[in-house]
Amino acid sequence: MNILHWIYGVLSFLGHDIGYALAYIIESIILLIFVSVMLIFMIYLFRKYMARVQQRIGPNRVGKFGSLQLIADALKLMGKEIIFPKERDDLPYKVAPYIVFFGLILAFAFLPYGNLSIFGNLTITYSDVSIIFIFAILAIMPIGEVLAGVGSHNKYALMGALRSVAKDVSFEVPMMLSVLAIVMMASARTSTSLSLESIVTTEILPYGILEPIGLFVFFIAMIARASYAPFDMGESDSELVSGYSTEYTGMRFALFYIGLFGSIFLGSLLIALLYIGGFNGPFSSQVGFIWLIVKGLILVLISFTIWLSMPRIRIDRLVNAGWKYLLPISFINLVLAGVLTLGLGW
Amino acid sequence: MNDQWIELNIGPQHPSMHGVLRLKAKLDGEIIRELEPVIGYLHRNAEKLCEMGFYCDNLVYFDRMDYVGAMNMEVGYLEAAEKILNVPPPDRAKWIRVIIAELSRIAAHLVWAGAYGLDLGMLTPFFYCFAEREKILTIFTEACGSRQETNYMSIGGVYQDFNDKIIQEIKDFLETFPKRLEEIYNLYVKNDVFLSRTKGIGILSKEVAISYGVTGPMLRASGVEYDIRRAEPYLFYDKVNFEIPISHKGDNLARFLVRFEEMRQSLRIIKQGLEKLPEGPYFNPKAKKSMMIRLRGDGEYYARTESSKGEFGVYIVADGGVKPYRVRVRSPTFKNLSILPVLSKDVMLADMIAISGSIDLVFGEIDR
Amino acid sequence: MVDIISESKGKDGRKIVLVSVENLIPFMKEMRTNGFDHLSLVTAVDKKDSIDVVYHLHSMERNEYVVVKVNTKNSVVPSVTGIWPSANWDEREQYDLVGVKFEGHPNLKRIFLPESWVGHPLRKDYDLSKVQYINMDEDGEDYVTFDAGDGW
Amino acid sequence: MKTGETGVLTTTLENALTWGRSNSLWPLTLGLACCAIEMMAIQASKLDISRFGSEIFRNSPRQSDLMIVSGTVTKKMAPRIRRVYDEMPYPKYVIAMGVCVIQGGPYARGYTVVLGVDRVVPVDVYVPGCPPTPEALTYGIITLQKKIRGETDR
Repeated sequence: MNILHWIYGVLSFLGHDIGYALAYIIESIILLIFVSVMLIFMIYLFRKYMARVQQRIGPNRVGKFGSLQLIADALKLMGKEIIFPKERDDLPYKVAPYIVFFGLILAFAFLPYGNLSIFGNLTITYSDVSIIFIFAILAIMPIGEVLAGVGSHNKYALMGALRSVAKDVSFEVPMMLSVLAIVMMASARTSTSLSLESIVTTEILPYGILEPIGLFVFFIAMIARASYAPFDMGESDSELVSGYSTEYTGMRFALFYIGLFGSIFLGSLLIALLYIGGFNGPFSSQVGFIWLIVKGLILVLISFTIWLSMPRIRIDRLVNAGWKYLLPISFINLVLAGVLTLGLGW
Repeated sequence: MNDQWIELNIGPQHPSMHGVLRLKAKLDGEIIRELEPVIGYLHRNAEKLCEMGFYCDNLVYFDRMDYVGAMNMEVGYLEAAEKILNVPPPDRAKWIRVIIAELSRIAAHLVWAGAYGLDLGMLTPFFYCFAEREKILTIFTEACGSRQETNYMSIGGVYQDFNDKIIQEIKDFLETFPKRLEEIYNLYVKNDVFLSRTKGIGILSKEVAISYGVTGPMLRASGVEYDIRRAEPYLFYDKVNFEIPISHKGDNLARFLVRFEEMRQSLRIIKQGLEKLPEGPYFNPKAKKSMMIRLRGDGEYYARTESSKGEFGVYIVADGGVKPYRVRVRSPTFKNLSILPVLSKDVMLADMIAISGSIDLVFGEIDR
Repeated sequence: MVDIISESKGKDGRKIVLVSVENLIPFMKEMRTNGFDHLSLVTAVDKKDSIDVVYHLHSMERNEYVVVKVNTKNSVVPSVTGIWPSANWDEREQYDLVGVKFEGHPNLKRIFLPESWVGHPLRKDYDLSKVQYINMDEDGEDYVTFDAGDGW
Repeated sequence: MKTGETGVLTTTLENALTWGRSNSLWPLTLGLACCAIEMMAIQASKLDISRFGSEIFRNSPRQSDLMIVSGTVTKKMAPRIRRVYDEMPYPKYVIAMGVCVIQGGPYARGYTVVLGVDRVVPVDVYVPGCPPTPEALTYGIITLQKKIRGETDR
């Protein structure tokens, strides 16, 4: 029983084909709404948390406790004039923000969300190879950033794009290697070890306890992917004004802004799923979804704390850290995972 | 000049240019090959306007030079102007000036520390620094009614006497601030990423520093124990005990540490100043408000004081009139900035930002 | 030993040495070797019929001060940038504001005002009522105009 | 409030947009001189401007709505201010902070000072003071919000 069937159950009077088609559409819309609401909540949380850390109050005039602040921001951004730079590369400039945004939303579609009371399993799309899907989709977002940087014909944007490419390339390999270790360990217990869902459901102990090194590497790689301090290379606001998004106005800029927070949330959910047990927990057959979100939000708060307290690392040191330290560490992690799997039979 | 180099124009509107510095940079990838600072975007003609105003009026232009540590500028101008006009301030006014100038120095260093964090991408310490600065500004407001450009001192004394409330406020500040200062200090120096951005970056050697006329915390961070408060004492700086922090490293971190140590020493000076504050008049009766514009001066005087940025010199040439004939300001940041093209040759763009931040640029003073 | 014209003591208790324009460079070189490693300030003072250029020299080690003055009628003075790099920007500033030409300066351009600014503002005969305006062309270079409609 | 032919929907939409605009004024980081430090102080802990939705100081003019001209405008800087203003997308607002920006202030007799930034860009709200206290600037921002919403103080 999952949410697709549940919706179909409501729509079954329409017949099999139309019912399922409509159910799929409704499911996608629910996903979109869920992601948007979560992101708006996250940005609000970030503002409030940042204010708290910085001995301020944060938004509190618009709506109760400033809860409508993000709505006001969104409305304002919608109403802004859209400026196209004269010497832009038209197509890349225009599609780049959408690539970032839809890459993000697509990735959310493949996550397993666990159970929630009568709705059953909330997972949107099932796939036996969902891990490969997710990491393939994660590689789409940087393309949008690069297109934005190159397309806007601005030197700051170009340098931001170059920095973010260098960053992404150097952290991709350690990230994949640490995921590989998990897949290896999961393959001892399940035949579909590339499916995120079965990796989580068949685990005995959370993989973060078995592989603390893997958790560390993956966490750092996710910070780099989400691109916040100390790895906010693409934006580097005190050096490159606003990085690849320098020339963007209005809603297109908002898509980048959402993309930043979206990838923090996505990264936190991925870490929660892969390393700290995801939707597993007491009563997980009823409230697994809640567990996942709670774990995710705790990780989000940890990410915010790191963001607010770290200066930006220099680009050459960052690339060094990726290739010289994280890569060997993740190899060690891989070997350890092999030993644990084969030798001890975990 | 290589074809592959990118010409990048940084500023005048740029987040980490501390105002209106413009840099013409030639970049080889991320590495800066050539750098040319362009200044003058805040040239407000202070020197010309000083020639047009009475001695007592000119203080406003000095307030607005180093606008983060305005009291030190006032001390610098009055050191010269009072000697030219022969109206020495009484002892109480001198001690008040010492206390206020040191408070102002702390405020200036706090602004620098916060802004330096922002330059490196560190968001939070800025707010802590500004929260502490607010407390100093509250004291200033109590003393003279203004926060930043105070115009507190005047020829022959100070505008208003210290009352018990101000002294109590300063005492409270002295009690609470050291703990907060250590907190802010730890936020920076216990952060590995901060250390990696500052340690060994922008090394300035002693000889180069002296030959380029670099002064203040930048010079002391390069290993020269030179502080005008000690070398050529003005006010009552020869009657207080304090140490001159120096470092031999000469890098960004050394400049950072020197400035923080200076804040601690300033606290010591304030404490001693409060103890030694004598009773008596707070202004020279020769410089009563009605008399002020009739004061005439002659001769020439070059007064050097230690502002929060370095050696602040005011050179006044007088011709016997009620207005100065020529006023020339030696602004420390102007000289300190001229070292930037030397320091940032063949460094990464990110390091250049870190170096220019560590110079402590204030444009009111550079462009005047 | 270079000839000096006169020696006196200023109000601030510092030795003032007046030298001629021709003797400036040899004298300054001598001072540099005597340990005056810090050029604190270069000032040009417009005396209406002539211009005084005042150098405040300082020795970091001995903490000594010497004020060197030259008087020039045609506002040309040799540059001391080769002796103290710190004079570079100072001389540019004095060239900009007072109009002293420092011969042998590596990069004698205006530092505060745009290159095409007319006159030197700190001269006593500078006419403040003649307002000049600045505007920026497409390449980001400034130009000066007397037309209030063109610039700001 | 406009009613009539435009219809209820457009009026509501317009009201919503106005409400959004007035409550989310993102200032541009354009610090010119002394007032810039006081402009930074409104971000800081004591007078937290983020309460009114002006939290994010954007560095890029493309993403900001409000230009706080903080500090003396010189003739050399004026064309740059104009260019930055032109780079901002509509609707955009300008606050002139401090007397130097309003009419030249203590530097009005100088030879390179622009006598008021309103000669360069249109100004919505003037905040006098030298420098204005952060409270005054906050009041200026609230006044601007009222102006956007069409409310009047009088």
